[in-house]
Amino acid sequence: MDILSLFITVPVITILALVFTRGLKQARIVSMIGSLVQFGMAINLVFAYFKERAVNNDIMVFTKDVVWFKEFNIHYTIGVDGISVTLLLLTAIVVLAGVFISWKMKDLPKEFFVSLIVLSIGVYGFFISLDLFTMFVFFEIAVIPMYLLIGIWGSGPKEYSAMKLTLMLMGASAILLVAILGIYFNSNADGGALTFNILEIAKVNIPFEVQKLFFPLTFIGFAVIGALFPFHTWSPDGHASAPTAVSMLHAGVLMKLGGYGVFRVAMYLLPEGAQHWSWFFIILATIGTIYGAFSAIKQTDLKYINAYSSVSHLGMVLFALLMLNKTAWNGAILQSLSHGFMTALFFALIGMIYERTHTRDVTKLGGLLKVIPFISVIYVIAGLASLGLPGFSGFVAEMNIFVGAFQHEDLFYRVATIVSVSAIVVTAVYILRVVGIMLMGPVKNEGFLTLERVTWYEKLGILLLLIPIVGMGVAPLWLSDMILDSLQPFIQGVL
Amino acid sequence: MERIIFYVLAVIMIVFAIASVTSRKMLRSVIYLLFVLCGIAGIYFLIDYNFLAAIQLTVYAGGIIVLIIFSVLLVHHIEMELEIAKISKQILTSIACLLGLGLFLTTIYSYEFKVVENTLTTTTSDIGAALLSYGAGGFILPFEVISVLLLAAMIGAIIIAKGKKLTDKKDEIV
Amino acid sequence: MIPGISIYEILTVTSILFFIGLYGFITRKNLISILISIELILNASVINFVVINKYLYPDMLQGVVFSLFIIAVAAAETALAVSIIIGLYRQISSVEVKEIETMKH
Amino acid sequence: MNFSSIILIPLIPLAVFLLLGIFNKKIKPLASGYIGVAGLLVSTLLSINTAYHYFFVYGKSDGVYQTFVEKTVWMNFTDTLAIDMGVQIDPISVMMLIVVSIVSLMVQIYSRGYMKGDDGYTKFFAFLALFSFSMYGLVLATNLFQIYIFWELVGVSSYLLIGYYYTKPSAVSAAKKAFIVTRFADLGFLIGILIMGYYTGTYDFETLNNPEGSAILNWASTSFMGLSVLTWALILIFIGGAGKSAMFPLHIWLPDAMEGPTPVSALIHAATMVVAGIFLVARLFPMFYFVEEGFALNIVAYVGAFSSLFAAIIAITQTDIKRVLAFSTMSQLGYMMLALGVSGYEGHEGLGYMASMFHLFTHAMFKALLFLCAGSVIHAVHSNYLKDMGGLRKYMPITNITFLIAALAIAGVPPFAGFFSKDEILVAAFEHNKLIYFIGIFVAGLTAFYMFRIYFGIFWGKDTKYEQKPHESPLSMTFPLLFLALLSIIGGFIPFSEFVTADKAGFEAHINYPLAAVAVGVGLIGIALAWVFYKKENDLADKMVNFFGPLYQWTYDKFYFDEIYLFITKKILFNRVSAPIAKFDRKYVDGTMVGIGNKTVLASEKIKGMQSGKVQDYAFAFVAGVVIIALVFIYLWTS
Repeated sequence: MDILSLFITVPVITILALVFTRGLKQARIVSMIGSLVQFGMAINLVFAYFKERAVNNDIMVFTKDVVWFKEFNIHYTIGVDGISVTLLLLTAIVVLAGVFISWKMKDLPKEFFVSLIVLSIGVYGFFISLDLFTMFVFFEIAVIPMYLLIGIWGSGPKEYSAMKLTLMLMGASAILLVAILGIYFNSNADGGALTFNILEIAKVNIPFEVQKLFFPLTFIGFAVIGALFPFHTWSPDGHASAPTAVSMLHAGVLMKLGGYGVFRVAMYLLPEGAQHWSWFFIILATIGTIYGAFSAIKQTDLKYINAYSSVSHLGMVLFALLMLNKTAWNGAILQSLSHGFMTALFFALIGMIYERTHTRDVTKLGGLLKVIPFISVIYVIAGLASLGLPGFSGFVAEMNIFVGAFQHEDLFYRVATIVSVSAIVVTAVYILRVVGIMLMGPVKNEGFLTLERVTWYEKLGILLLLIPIVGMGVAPLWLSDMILDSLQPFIQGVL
Repeated sequence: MERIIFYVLAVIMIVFAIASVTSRKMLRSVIYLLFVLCGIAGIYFLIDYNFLAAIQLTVYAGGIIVLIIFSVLLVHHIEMELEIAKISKQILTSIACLLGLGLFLTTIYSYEFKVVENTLTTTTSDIGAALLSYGAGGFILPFEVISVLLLAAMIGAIIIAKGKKLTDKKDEIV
Repeated sequence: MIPGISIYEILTVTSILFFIGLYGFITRKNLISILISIELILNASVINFVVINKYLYPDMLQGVVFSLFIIAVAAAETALAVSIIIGLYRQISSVEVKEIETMKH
Repeated sequence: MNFSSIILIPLIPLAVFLLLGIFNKKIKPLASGYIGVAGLLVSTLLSINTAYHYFFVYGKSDGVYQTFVEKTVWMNFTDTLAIDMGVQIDPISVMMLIVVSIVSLMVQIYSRGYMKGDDGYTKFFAFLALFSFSMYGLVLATNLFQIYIFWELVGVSSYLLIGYYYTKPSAVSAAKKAFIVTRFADLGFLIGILIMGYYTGTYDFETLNNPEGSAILNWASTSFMGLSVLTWALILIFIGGAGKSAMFPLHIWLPDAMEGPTPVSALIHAATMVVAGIFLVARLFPMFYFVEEGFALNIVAYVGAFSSLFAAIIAITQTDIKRVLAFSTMSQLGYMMLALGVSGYEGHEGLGYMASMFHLFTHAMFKALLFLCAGSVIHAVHSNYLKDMGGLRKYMPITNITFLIAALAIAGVPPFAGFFSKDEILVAAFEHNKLIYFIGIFVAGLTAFYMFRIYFGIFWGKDTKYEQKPHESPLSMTFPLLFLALLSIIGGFIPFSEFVTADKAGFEAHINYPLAAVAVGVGLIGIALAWVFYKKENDLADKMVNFFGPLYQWTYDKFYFDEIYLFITKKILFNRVSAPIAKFDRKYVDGTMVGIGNKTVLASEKIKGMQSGKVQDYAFAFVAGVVIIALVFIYLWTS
């Protein structure tokens, strides 16, 4: 078994083991062990990657290729570069943290953990696959369990939210499938066989007319899950209804599939299309950035605030990807990672607050800093990280995006950049508003005085997410250089 | 002579068939059907399949019609008027049927049938021999299958029609 | 062979009968009426069997034998249909199609 | 040249912060106070050591102070652009090290007494350490991005410290306001950095500031809307500086920031953080001076002058002593800005620059002293308002004396520190721009007046009856007062022009006696007026209030700037922008998506009728279908 396929097999084994468990205690232990192994593997992969990279100069390393459907030339092709390695690490950490946060899952724990891990299989598979079709299959595997997870374990109008989320993502998948087939059927433009293999398609000069047609489809297909304005509306409802761990995984990891897909497929395979269309999508992404931030100001539900904040932050990811240069792309990847950790942390904290106070309405909360100091302090830290304070990952990512975006000569791009930059002020407004209302001020409710302190497993989950945020923020060099190295071949393809 | 008889029979059949599917009285509808069936038996006589005609009369006119009449009497009041479909639906259906008929007829008339002139008479014994032989042109196997089928249908009909006691009704609905 | 009558005329008549039956099948709203329409359709086709046998292949018996089978099956079918109708009537006191629709839920 | 000791200067407070922050609950309050002070003491000694060695041992070569840089790459942007982390040693950074160290140390010592018994004692010292770390990082920064990073960090420390009493809603909103207003300014700063980085290809101060460097020489190569892009960048960077230094119209956060504990006000909002804006302009001074013949520098001068006047006028009417001091700070910051704005570059031309730095230095001392004294008073009477004070000289002799020294210093009375620095500012202004000079001299008078207004109001004036007899503060609080008072007296005699100049060469500065006499005269008039109005209880002040009527009310309400901002944020931004967007999102964007869903359901509801389960309908469809298909086929066949 090669090092990458283990990322699929270990969760599968975990699921099989879960089937034989009884009750919450066994289920969570098994899931924890499974995710821990996964986490260990992800860390090991980082080191293995560096070792391999030293001797191997291919675009992708650890590649493997198995045919699984010969007629259409569909392969199980896998391989990673620095970008996927970091995203795999992100996934492993968020899943592990998610398991800790769901330590007290009361209803149907076994089924819950199974769905959660199925979801993670989809994500892992997506990040390692190099075959468009396999990628698409994993994409679907990641999206479908979402419906169950929200529909069964959610709160509020969960059926509605689950339905909305699934339908919109399915709609996006439909568009995406068309796009993938479009790319597939033009993958023999230079002669040769039709193929789904990304690396091989990248060598082909797909005609401009085709690129022009399929780039928007690919972009939108992926960007819906990356919460592109105006296709973001599934996200607030979905997050609000989802149980904590699912929100974490969803916002933290699943939404990253969008940016990653755009980067790996839309930008890499259809570079001319990207250049042709970038102006249009930059407008959308810029609107999303500002619009999400402004929407967040007026929300009262914590999860809505965070969901809109995700729209804003991920708008920045797409924005950076569309800038088509290395620095901005580096920023986009960093922002994906940073937002993944941050938003997962946010949702974990919101979940904890909700569990204790039974409300997510900020206007009903107040003075939490006094009663649950640990959670509140971490919330402040997460907030500061989210508004791009130096020393945290958000700053590193945003600066890369802005500096990269500013490298564009064109005035239009400059203006878009400046508009996007101004989102950092609005972000500060809504973050500090929440911090001010919810954590500071007098304790609003007598009942809050007896709130339960943070537990060990919650602490563990929080720290797991906090450490990478601080680590990335304090010492970004190795990560950013690793990503920059991996970006080199891609940017050459585009320019 | 035969021509006239045929046309008379044809007219009878068509008229009563139409009456049968449009009549608003159930029982009348069944009786009109009886006429049609008899007309068909007449056709059989005309083309010299006497045995078949007899079967037609006994099984259809004698058996099936009686069966239907019984069921009508069981489930209907004699006076009850039948509900009729919406006019639009009637018209649409007629158009579709007429078009279909036109299609059939054009197909039939555009095809050259290789008619073999003959005056052969098929006797009952011929049919019997065909039914019971197992060589070429023999139908023993289907015959047996049909008989089993009839038996099964009979048993089924009895079981279904027998029904259950009314007290069990609730469970059935559930 | 009916002297003076071509196969076309007979087939025309049976086609007419067939479509009348079809019309009845679609438009009638009562189970028994539908049964009647089905009988019409069946009979129209039986005639075709017989006539084609007689006109085109007089020295064979397949058409006739099949007619016999059809009649037998029709009888069985009618018997079953009637018993179902009666059974239904016991349950819902009606044999109207629209009432039975509820069964599919 | 020993960089490792210099690098330790910021790292020690960071270590203290992490220690106190992470083991918040485990450390006894008393111990945390000692840890904080001890850590900072080490940093201070290292700073003094650095300063001594730099200025007197190795710093000078060929009569010019050299710049020493030690840095390492922190993050790469492109092949050429990167963020470096490092330390830069040159006259202003060393001077700032001294200022930050001394004031921080004094404030920490003072806080041990002032904050005694507070719940968040440990937290307080942790935040102070964080602030010291950030401020050290800021002054030692080698490039624009590093300064921006620490710039944000001091901003957040300021936020945390203003919101220290987080159960008090006014403190929370003040903290929020401070952060958001400065963040807004930082937006300008950041865009400025982006422009600067793109057009000059570097963020390094050394490269940028080199008068013969390509950045300065090629300023005219690209222009935007009639001005050089670099001018735009400098203006935007100045906006960042103006936000931090509370220049008009971004000053509104500073008075509110007084909600924080008084030692914090002394440290952050008087002596160190607020001068970051001045420091930034000084840092980029060659760029400001050379690019587009100092266009941006003129803006700096006028904004500084106006802010100075504006704040001084408001300060006269305020009744909260901390707010008076806050506006006074703003006014003095404006002074420093205008001094930078009227400065030249070489030799004696650079008097304004040197005066600005000098004033920064002396102001840090006496303004910190004023705040600490005010803190001592507040500590004694438990109120911020002048109406609750009076006649305190009997109870608090040390505070009285030290406050008087500080007030004389700020009023520019010789031989106190403020006299020297202020005098040189006025000389520089006089030589370059008469209008600004007159504003400056007028502000000097106002300063003397409002400062003595509160001095007399607190320590003289009416004899207020106190519920609890006020008492002098403990030694931990009076020691910093005395120490800073000493510095306020002797600070002026430092020959600053030898050390800190625009071209780093040093020159001889002389007191310009006629101008000094005018300035001192105006200051004395101000003091005298205050004496007349406030020394004894009388109704002169009330009469004046009535005389000015609405003008007084306007000034008292700070010209309604808070209200304007509130209107813009609450009414326009929140209600006219944000709320509609949120609603638009739910109603239209989401509505469209949901609408598509609903329409699909509706359509299926309609189509559902076709799949009725009615065999007859199916039969009809079947027949019709067969017929149509057949007809189509026949048609195709025949044609």
